[in-house]
Amino acid sequence: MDLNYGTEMEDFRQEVAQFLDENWPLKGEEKDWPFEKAAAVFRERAIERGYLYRSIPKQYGGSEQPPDVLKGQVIREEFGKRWAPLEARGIGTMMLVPTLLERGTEWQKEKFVRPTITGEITWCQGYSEPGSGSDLASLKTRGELIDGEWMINGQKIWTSGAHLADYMFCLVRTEPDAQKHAGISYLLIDMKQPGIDVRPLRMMTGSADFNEVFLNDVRTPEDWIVGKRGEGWLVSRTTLKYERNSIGAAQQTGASFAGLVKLAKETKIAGRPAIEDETIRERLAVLEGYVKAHQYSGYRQLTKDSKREDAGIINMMMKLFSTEIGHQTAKLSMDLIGDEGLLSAGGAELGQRSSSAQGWIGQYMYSLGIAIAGGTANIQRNVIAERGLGLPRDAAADRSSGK
Amino acid sequence: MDLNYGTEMEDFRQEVAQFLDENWPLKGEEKDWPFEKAAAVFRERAIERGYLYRSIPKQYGGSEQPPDVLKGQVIREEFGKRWAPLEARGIGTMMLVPTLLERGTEWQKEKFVRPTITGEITWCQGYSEPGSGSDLASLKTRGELIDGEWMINGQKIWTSGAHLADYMFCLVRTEPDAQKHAGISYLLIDMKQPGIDVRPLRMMTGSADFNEVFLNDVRTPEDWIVGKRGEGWLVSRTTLKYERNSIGAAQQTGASFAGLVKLAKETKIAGRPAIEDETIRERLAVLEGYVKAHQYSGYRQLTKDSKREDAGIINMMMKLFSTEIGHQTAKLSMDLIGDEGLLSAGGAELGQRSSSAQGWIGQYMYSLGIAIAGGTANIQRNVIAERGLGLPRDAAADRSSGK
Amino acid sequence: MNFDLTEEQQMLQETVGQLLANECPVTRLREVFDSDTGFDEALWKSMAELGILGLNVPEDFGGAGLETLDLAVVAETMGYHAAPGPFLGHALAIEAIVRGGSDAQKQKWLPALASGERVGAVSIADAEGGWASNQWKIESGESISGEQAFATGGHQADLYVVGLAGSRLGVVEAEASGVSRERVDGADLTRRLVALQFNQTPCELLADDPEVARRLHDVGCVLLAADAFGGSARLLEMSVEYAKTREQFGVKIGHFQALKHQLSSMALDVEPGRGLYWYAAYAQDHVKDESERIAAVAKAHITDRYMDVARNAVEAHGGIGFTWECDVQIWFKRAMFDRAFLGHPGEHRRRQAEMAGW
Amino acid sequence: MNFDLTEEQQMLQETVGQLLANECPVTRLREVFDSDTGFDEALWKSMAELGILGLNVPEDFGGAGLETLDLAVVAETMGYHAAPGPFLGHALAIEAIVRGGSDAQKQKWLPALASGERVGAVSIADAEGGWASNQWKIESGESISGEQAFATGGHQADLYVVGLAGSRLGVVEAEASGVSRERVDGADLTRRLVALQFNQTPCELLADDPEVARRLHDVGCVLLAADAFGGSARLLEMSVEYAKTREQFGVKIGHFQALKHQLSSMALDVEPGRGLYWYAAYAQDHVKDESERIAAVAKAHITDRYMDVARNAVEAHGGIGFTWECDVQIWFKRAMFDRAFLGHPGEHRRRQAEMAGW
Repeated sequence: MDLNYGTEMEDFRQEVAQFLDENWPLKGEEKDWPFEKAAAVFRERAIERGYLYRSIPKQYGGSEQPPDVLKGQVIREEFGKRWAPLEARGIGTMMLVPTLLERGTEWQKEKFVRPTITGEITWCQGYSEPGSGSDLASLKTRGELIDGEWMINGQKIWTSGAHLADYMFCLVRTEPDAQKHAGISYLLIDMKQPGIDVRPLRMMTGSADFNEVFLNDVRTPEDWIVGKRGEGWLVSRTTLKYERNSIGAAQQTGASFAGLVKLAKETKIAGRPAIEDETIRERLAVLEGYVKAHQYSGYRQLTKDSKREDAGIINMMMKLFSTEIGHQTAKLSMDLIGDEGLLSAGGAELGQRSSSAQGWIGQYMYSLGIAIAGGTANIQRNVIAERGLGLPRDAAADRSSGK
Repeated sequence: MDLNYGTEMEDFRQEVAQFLDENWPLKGEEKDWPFEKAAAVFRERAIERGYLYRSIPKQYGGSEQPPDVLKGQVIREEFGKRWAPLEARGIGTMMLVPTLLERGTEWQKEKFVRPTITGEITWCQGYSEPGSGSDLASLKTRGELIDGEWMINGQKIWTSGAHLADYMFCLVRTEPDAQKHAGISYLLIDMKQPGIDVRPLRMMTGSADFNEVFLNDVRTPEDWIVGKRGEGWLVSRTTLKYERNSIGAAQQTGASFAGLVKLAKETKIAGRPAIEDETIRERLAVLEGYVKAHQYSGYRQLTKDSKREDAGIINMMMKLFSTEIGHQTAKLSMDLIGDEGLLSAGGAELGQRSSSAQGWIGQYMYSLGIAIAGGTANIQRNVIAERGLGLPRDAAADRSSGK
Repeated sequence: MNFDLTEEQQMLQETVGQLLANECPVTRLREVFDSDTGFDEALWKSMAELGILGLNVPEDFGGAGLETLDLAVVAETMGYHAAPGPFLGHALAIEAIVRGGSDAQKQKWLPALASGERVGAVSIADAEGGWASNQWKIESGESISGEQAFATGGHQADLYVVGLAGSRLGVVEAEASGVSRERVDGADLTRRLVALQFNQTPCELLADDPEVARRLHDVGCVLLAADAFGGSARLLEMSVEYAKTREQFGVKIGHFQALKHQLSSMALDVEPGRGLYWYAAYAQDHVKDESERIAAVAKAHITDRYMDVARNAVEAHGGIGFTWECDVQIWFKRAMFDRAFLGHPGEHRRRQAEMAGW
Repeated sequence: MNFDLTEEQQMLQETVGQLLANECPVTRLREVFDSDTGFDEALWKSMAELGILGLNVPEDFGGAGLETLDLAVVAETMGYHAAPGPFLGHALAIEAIVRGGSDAQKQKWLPALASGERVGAVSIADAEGGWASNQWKIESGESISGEQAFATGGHQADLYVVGLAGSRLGVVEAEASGVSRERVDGADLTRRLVALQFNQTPCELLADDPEVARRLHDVGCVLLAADAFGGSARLLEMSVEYAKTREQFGVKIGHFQALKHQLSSMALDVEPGRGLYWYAAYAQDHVKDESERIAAVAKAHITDRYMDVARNAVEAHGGIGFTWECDVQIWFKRAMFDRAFLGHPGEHRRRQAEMAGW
């Protein structure tokens, strides 16, 4: 175990710092460019230097560096200090790109990876349907191959960013006669075409973070398929793994906990700062135990990943663990805001934090929403039990997978 | 709703008090009788007056009074004040007697009910077997009818009081060819015979509250069967209902909570009485919410019972609810005793309370044991979901019941 | 001893339930929920006709002269149906006037409140925080000035029972000079709140007796507990119903044991609260020694359980439970209201501990 | 950054695990558990031969000169196997002498401790309660008198590191005059405790530096956390194994989703503790600023989880889990020990809050 940055790393840090001094914010006539444009240019330069998209091959726009968790950390720290643009965090970068790199054809990688990671094009995900939440195998949206084009009809739900996205990667039933899982393909679709109807889906917080997408005779070329026909289920599972890791990031729980401590210092209980209340202190301390355990589990996971070793069962539990910490954080925040718990959730978009009471109310509600996105808690518990602990598979799940 | 005792009840209370003044403790030459003998005589007199065994017909030794929850309460209060013997609380009175009254033959009632309720004879219960805890239908102890006698071979477990009992009521597989549930009969067995081997089963607390009973060519007359051959499963379910109610009694949780408050007053945290610690106060208050809810649910249940109406789903949850309160009580007690949590469980027999740290440690361990006796928590949750909420039955349970 | 509702109480509950089922089914409820005022005038009139609005008004003043338990069983039903409108504050305003009003004051206000012609409300949340009567800061007098945070009744209230310094209560007409009210951006759109400002506003003081304020507070706690019980029972029903109809992996999700046990836990959070709120309500009129403390216990315990049940109901409904379109959100926000209004559970548990002499 | 055990540490863990699996399988463990002394001399000797008993003794004095993390990974393995004997107190006594002993003192005691020839122990629980060094009451000096409650090592200990007033530590030989020890009726029979009485007992004081006492306490917290992690991992394994073999209703109980989810929850209580105890151990030697606080966090959090896991393991085993014959009880009682020794979680959480400046 070694948590120190050695001198080599300090040299690297200097190098990154110097690059940033020279390149962000942009200088000269580029100085007044709008943020999006500036960020795109800056990212190109950072990629050239090997600072961003380090795991993506050069030919597709990445910087193709050997894995180095420590360098990654130094980059994030230095970029963070100066508010310099990091990698685009959209669902395209986080979920589609890894999938394409692993499963896509050559032309697909060349066409889609670079503009996705530069943020030039954006994606939305079309997995869930109203009738199939956790049970993707039962999805009903159909695709037929007609005259060298896929013709797609059906409905998707929980599609965040669908109203802005250029493309959708989605699961479609293309082999109606095959067994449930075996009949699904993974298709890419251009969202800017007739037949696509995006309707916002309003959440209990009042904001519309997701959409329903209706697909009516939507077309996409025959070769916009990732993997073979009927392999979509497998292809999508590569991606789900990435989603789990990204949502479960230990950093978020740490930041959220720090916010909670701040809230406890700012609010009062029975006339005294809440942070002085023994009950609150104890609850914070209990919660911090989980937060720390989460944080160091994240360290372990990163180290294992960087060594290309398997961290084991912890990989299956990080998301559920952070969901539960999120529940507890949200619950405690509601006790801290007291009377203001009467208010509505104000201005809390997903991922955005606010120290105001209404922001916490939003978080409180979102702590439920997050438990649901990307596989419910119960499914994750099944996975831990069956794949992690080796308990026998679920009878019902067996049935659906045709065993 | 009326929680007052009216004047009629106050008159009744006077009457009971006067009876007790005259009859307990015994007077004259009876004064020096040993407790057991004195209690037996006293109980007879109390039965004559209609104060004990009020729901049992006179012909079997009860006092056959119309149900009156209020009178029952007054009797318990007045007897309690003077430490006068109440109804014998053995498993015979609580489980066998109701079963016999509902399902027994005339001679069985006449032979067994009276001596059981006077405490002249004692019983143990032979349901569980090592291979079948919650799943009684899978039991293996066999009974064969040979020359007008049942010949019984097998093993029972969790048999409390087996080393003292005169008789056992037990479930035995008598119809080996029948479906699982249908092959079981409910037999009564004389424990004082060769072939019965009682071995104490030591608990994690160190004390032996239960036994294993080995049955080797044990005999019982043909007509010592309650209900018909193969009906034993049904017969035993009458009894299980009684067990649930008796274990779940709200009084116990109330008494236990009071003990906990006392403990919190007597122990110190960081140099101050624990009861002054805000964290402890909050935890006690939370727990008291459950205890009060339990208490008033008990009132409701008793009222419904006395009106012979069905209290509904609450009947299925009282035991689980009290188990969970017991867990919380035990857990809090462990935080109150602090360093003494290093000690062993001392002298805590089932149901016996002690205010010493070691007594609480015993309670802590027993709070686990109680969750298990008479149907595990998970089985109870199934019952609430399926019978209480009307959710579909369990696939596995269906299988075992032959559906 | 008879620990059960009377036949009259059971009938009362059924009648109110029938009214709400007929006149405010969920389709209608959603309209009111999304409306500007959160008020359904027709429903209010029907309640008035049924006599619900004057349940706790003495018969001499046009009401039914019933007790807190009667009020509470109605509140349970309101909670079950998430009935929109100013019922809670109305009932509490009446309670205060009945206990603290002079004969003239009673005559002036109670008949119009009992008939539902005028809507009563309470304003007892100090602007700087605090629901307890010793935290009220507006100086009492025939003319008052100051701010309060969470008054009930939205923009429908005609008169307010206002908490004043010294644990005093006064009645202020909504139309009186110097009253201004501002909408509060509340979560629960079935029970709208406003913030009030008084500027030399005429005020009629009620009796100088702290017991009146205490009673108002305790009955409020009981009614919130009753509402919470009813609401949580409804959420449980909705979740069970969903589990019986929704399919995943080719079977009804109610077949999954994990969900069954979650629903059992919800039931365990709901059902035992019934006796607790009954007793807390009963104690207000019959067990003086315990009334204040048991009201605190019931409010803390049952509203906490409601919130837990609401969270679990969202989870039991899967993703859809988190949407505005799913009815769960309406009750979820009522749970937030019941839990926070009159102070959150932690505060009541502190009082609970103090009153026990711990 | 490399947040993982080194190959040497992994090998150390495997070697110790192998030793315990061979020389103290559960059959043997039960004998020791039920024995009068709770001490297995052969096992102690084997540990000594392996060099485990002097892991934290500097090489100059016959030990391996390793760090707290090395000690902790061994403690994890001991916890996993519920290894009986005085290892914990022995390691802590060494830690104190290494940090606070003069050269002469080190020379006098460390080689014999490192070789296992003598058994070290700690006595730092004040008879009136309190593990923190500012709660120690026995007046320090070359001769000491007074009582202490929970000294480690049972009747095997040869010398005690004793906590004295003023956060001072001293070394007392078990054979010295005026020492009397009385068996404590402890729950955990794998680690026996005694109560000590000193009556003008000769005592060699260690350095007058409160950091020595702090270090002893913090390393103790870390080792208890590591033991708790290992023990809870074992209980999880036992419960999973039981679920895979036990049948009810005609199927292996591991098929029941409710039990699966309970076992998942246990796993969630266990696994994330690994990184936490690693970091807490690592911090003792490398992150001075955080070492005290993170030791408190790890001790409070992981021993609490251990106790939860132990309770759930009993439940997962059904009725049999509650018997003496079932192995679960051995770990259950170790969980009680780990949680209570050096102060229960509430105390450490109070320190955790204070040190954070909350």
